[in-house]
Amino acid sequence: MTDTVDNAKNTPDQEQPYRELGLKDDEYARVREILGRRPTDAELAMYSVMWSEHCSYKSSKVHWRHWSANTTPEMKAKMLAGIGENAGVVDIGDGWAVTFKLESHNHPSYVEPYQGAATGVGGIVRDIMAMGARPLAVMDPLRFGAPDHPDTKRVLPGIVAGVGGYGNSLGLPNIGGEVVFDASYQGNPLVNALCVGAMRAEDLHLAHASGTGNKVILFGARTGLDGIGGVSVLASATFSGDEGGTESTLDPASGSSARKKLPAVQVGDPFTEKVLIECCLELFREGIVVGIQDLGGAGLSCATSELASAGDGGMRVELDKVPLRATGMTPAEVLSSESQERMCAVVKPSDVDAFMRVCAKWDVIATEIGEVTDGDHLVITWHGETVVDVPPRTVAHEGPMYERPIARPDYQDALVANGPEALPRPSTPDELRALVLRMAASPNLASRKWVTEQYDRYVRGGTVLAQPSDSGMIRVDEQTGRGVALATDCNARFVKLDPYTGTQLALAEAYRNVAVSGAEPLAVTNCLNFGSPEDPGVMWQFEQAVRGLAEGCKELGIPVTGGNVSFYNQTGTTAIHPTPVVGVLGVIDDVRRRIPTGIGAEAGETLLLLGDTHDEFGGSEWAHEVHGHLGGTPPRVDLAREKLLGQVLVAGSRDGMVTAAHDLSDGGLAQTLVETVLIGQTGARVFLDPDQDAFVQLFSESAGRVLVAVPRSEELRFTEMCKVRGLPVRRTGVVDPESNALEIQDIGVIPLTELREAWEGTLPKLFG
Amino acid sequence: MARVVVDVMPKPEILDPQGQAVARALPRLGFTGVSDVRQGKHFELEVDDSVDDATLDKIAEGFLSNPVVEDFVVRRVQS
Amino acid sequence: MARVVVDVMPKPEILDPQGQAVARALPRLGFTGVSDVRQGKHFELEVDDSVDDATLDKIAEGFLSNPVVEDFVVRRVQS
Amino acid sequence: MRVGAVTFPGTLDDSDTLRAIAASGAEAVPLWHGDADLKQVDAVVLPGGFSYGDYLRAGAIARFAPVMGEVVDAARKGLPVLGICNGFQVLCEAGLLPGALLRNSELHFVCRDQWLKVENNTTPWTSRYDAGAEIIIPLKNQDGRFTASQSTVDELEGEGRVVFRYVGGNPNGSVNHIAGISDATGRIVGLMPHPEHAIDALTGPSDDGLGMFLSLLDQVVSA
Ligand SMILES: Nc1ncnc2c1ncn2[C@@H]1O[C@H](COP(=O)(O)OP(=O)(O)O)[C@@H](O)[C@H]1O
Ligand SMILES: [Mg+2]
Repeated sequence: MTDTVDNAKNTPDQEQPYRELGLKDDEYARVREILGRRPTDAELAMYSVMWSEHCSYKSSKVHWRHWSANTTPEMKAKMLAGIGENAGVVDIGDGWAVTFKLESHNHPSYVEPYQGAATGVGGIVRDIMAMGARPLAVMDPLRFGAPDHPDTKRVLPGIVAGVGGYGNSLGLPNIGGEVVFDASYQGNPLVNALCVGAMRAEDLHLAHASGTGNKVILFGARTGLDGIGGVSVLASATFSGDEGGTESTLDPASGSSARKKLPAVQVGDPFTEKVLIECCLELFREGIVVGIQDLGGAGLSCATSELASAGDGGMRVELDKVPLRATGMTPAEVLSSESQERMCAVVKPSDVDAFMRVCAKWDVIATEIGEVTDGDHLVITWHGETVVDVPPRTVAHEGPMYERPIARPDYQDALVANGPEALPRPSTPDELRALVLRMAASPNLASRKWVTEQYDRYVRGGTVLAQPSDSGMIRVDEQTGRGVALATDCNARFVKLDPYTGTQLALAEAYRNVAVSGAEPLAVTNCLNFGSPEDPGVMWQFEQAVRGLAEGCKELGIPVTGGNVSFYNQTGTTAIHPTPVVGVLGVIDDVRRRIPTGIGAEAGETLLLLGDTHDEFGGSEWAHEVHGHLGGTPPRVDLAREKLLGQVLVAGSRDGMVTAAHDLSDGGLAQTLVETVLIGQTGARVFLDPDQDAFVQLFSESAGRVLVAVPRSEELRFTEMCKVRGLPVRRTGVVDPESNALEIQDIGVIPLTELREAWEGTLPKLFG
Repeated sequence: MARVVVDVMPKPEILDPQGQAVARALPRLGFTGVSDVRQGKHFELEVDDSVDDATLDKIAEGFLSNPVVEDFVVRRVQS
Repeated sequence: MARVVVDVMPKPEILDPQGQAVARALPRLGFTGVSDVRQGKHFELEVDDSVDDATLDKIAEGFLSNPVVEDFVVRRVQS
Repeated sequence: MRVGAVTFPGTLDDSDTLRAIAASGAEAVPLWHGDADLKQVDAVVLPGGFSYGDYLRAGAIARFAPVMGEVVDAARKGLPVLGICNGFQVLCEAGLLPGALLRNSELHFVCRDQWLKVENNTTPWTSRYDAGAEIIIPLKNQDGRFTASQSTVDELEGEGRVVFRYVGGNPNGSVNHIAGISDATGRIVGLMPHPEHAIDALTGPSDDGLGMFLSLLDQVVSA
């Protein structure tokens, strides 16, 4: 029997399985207080899923004050939409608005790597569509356990195939990402996905359902039982890697044990999403969409309550009209289903026919399921009986908020005290030469080609830079050549050693990666992957990270436009390294002026090293790879220096003074040189500074450094510009195509073939 | 030697976009009367007589299928 | 209503890298005694009783399989 | 001259193909899978992508689209047709080209800049290339392994109908490194790599792909 509102009124004392659904005693009491009665099964399903950590941000929200406190009016001015929308939107000029966002799909990807990663991509793409934008490209920052661990061999190929399988079928180029290995992600890989889209600024469609009498239309795939309870897995406090596959919802409504065995996985159908994209874009062009919302985590519970509360507040939905794929689904199941490839739109009655025609053209199922009302309640009926009657804001926005206890972990002092100073260092030329090769072949620094070859980077014809460049760059306007560049970064070891500085280093690196392409950094998104918020040590890391990022952005003058939080990334009680992935978006007014990462075949060009090198090895790739060591303090961060570097590079690109640029990060100068010569397929001769230790020069990971190639004719002008602006610059080598080798003076010559074998051999050997 | 067949199918409650694509195409090709299609994988293994049913089940469950989203059936067809 | 099964397999002379990948992986997972694996597709159709065998053959041959590289078998499993 | 590019549900490279056609100087005409109408074009391109998700077999469902009836009729009467990637698969499924394209031997999607040798420069799609020219254009697919019976392969080789061949390694296990073939008249050509992604070195590895669209112009002028 269906649990109706009348029934709930008549049976106030009926026991409800709210704890199994993840609600705490006081949260359940609060729901009863809001409603003035017990919730129906369907209402309970809605509140529990919408008040989950994943949907309500209940542990993280209190820290958002750092964003607002650090966003100046100047930074705000560039934002057309910010935190709180489906995705942030920035004005990039020429009448173009660009929207971008990062999101996590970590736990589902552990349970079912292919589908978890695939639906992660699908979800973030729909977020971008919900802004009214055409999706342009995707990126995929990934993190895995130890490279040789059997579980990594299980999850990595599936995740990569899933990202590719979905994104490639959608026709969205993959323009970058990350692949990082660290034992801390064993049993808890991180799958973050970014999508960027563009629209004319005047076409910005925000999700809202205003206008009494307007129709609510659900379109896209049918609703089925798959993924029910997916949201509780996403953010479940009790997630256990070992039994993740059988985790499922305890559905209050069905009470049937058969339902309890449903896998909490969603299966993606990229073909349906592809036609859904084209259908949405045609609907936007026709101007017949008042409001639009994607269906992601929490499915219709989320879409209806968010649409209604963002509008005037009233909405009536006939839930039995939802096209179903399974038989015998209950209202609670229909509301919490996470079936993929669905969208919900609000449409004027006079436009409904036109809306349906567009959907029919694309063979997209579309169904009118309700309308906007002038009340302030969301009322949902099931075959004529009312099963939900709630103030929508209390579902969507007025969930619980916690000020979780914060404490610097006890181990932190010991971690910081255990610096890398005592680790044995190589000193002879032979040792250093061998180390260059060993580091180039190390799993974290080796070529990502085995992964990125599985991704289409060409589709849509607008990709100007993609892997293995420092940033991905997409042309937005074919006439003017205006485009955007994007990079995502995070060295979680740095964050572990010092969450505040480490997060600023992630920001600095992403900023630098965008700047070296010649684009001007403009805005920031993030995906904050952490352990359990109920662990005060984790919350300390979290708070430090948010504050570090917010204050760093203020110093750089670029706003945080949105992001995502993923908590409970841990195996047992062991949390992952705190991993706040930072994405930076930059704008370039003509993509023809992009700066490539690899050096060209122009003999005699000069290699210049910009920035200062210090003896900084805490959290470095060398300490990790060679000594399995993590301790000390991360490199210093100097955001004023990063900004200066950015200005110099943008100026260098404008004036055509720079022919290649590659930043220094993981693995230091040695790795930057390796990549510069291999990507450019051109040899170089390098001379180190005789006054500084060769090992430090080659492998330190000091921030704020970039290697650039300049034509000899521009060398003086460029060097002068750096000097005038106070940026240290050192002549450090020449391009030498004849040699077909990387020669580091006083250390040795490494033929490009030998170097390439080392760099490109590793991932195929591990996963091929 | 025995020929063993393993059929792997998406679980009934799991979305099967492949089967749906076929089902939707059939009427357009003029074939009516097919109300549902599901698409899975079909494996044919040549197996030593020493391999027992428990081992075959393990192969099918742990390797040929993905128990999170798929069911399987093992059949010996000849020996 | 009848349940009809169609199995589609790569022709014997056609290279089947998917089957081979499975065959090569099995010994590494500790399963010995499987000498050959071929992988194909398995379709399950819910079919109206009005649909005759000739029509089913047409669906299988003209649509579910590609006769250039694949063979097929149609079976009615229940009615 | 008017050159059409067909959009099937799930086609991805239609806009790139239209851009490439326009870049060659021809008029680019979008064609819709559901319309049995070729809009008086002088040639047709079937672009790449995943029509109907490629869920059954690459190209298997698209070949039954209403527009394909027109394409098949017109092609039999001599209309030049180029199938790129998924379009090549559709042409094979439709029987306009022999053979089939199967899962890559490495079993996963491959996207790379691929060197090709132009083996036949007498087709309407290749006349701008020198015989034996080597060009680099993107390859990106999951099902690109060209397969055909030995007699078919012998026939293709013997009649000069292997139009493009992979050089510098076989990316997908294709028989005889075959990347593209033609029908007996040479007017219908299919290839796996994507010339439409190589029309400008800014967004592709080269502009070597433009030659295929430019070749067509010569064809009609001389016809
Ligand atoms: N999962 C991935 N998907 C797409 N591109 C990737 C992925 N992982 C790495 N890449 C690309 O490989 C290149 C090298 O990555 P990385 O070393 O992390 O760059 P950086 O050090 O400049 O941040 C970059 O172009 C990056 O975008
Ligand atoms: Mg970089």
